[in-house]
Amino acid sequence: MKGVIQRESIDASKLLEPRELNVGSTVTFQGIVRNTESSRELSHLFYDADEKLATVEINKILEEAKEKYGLIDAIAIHRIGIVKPGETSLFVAVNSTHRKEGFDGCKFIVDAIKERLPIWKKDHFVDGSESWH
Amino acid sequence: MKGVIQRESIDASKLLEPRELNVGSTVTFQGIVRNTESSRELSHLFYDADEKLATVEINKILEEAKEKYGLIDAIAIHRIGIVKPGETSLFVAVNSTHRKEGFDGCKFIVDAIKERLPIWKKDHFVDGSESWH
Amino acid sequence: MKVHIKYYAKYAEYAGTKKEDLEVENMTLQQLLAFIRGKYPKMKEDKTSLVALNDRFEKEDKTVSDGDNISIFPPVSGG
Amino acid sequence: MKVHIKYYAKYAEYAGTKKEDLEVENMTLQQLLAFIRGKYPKMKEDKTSLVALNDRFEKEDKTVSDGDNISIFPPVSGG
Repeated sequence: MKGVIQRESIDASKLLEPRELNVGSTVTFQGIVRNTESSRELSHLFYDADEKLATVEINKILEEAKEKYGLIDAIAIHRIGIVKPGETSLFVAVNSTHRKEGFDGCKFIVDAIKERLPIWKKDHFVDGSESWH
Repeated sequence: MKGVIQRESIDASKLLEPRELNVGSTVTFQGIVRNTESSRELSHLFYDADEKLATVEINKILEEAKEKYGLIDAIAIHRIGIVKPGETSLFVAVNSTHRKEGFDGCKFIVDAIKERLPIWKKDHFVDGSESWH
Repeated sequence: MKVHIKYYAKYAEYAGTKKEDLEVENMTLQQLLAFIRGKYPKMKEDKTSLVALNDRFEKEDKTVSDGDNISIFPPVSGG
Repeated sequence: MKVHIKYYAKYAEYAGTKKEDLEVENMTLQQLLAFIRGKYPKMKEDKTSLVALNDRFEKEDKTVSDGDNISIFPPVSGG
């Protein structure tokens, strides 16, 4: 189990291996910055966070998910700072024996991260304007 | 949209890029061969298939999912022949605007593949015995 | 008339061959399937078997024609 | 007594600073939050604000002590 808050870009391809031999299902989610928000062209997002609290909370969420769905393993990484359109801001991967708990567990983690992590998003538009979510 | 039946191993890391700039969610599923089946140690699986029909059907499933969930794009790859424990036998990736349709669409595709694709699985155990599913 | 039959997965083992030609009367896919399941009774361990005509799944009331390619499948188990 | 306040995201803009020290009476987290939301009324555009005490989320009836580090957050919007 590993929950990380980081500034560096996320390389999803590096995060899938290695895995235990009892794993039958890997479900991943990537949240990606789109190039528009409310029909306006986005330059980038800026994520502010309380890094210490967010790190504690993201790991708490993973533990809850593992317990609730009987997962074998789970990773969650949330970027902070500047993230550009096309880049992954949130990556979650869940290893389980069967697929049902994989899908349910992955969804639970993503929903909980969006509800509970002390992270805030600011839109920076191409026209120079900006606004907090 | 691309549905493929192939003998070669699946490199999931190569399949996530590139993506359109309106994609906000990528959900992936990997079905992986476990090292045991019914508590017996597995040497490998053998997948037999009607390749022509399976290729038609897997692409039909992707089209149905795209239509039903409004997906931006989807890929599904099913291996046939010999697949060893730890290897991915099925890979599905779904790009969508939002995560809800991503999770639902990915699950739909995996379920439909398991229900409808003319592919059959034979367990080969370490003790030399074998049995069809 | 003659039809070309292909067997897949465990059905190839039950039939002892991956393909064979059968001489049959005018009949539907359903009747042909019943005939084959009678010929290889181990196939009856499956409640139903799947049948494709010339590389397409067709309705089982479709009649077969001379030279047709017919595939007989167990219930699927991929993924 | 003196407490150290940190503001995050848009609240840092509303307060015009990322941190400040406040002289306060004996009070609960809830009372402190109400005081701060009164000081920077734009925070009231959010129905609630989040508060952490010494890097932990705590019940709002907890009383603050001299030298405490307190963080004030808008509702979260990550992912």
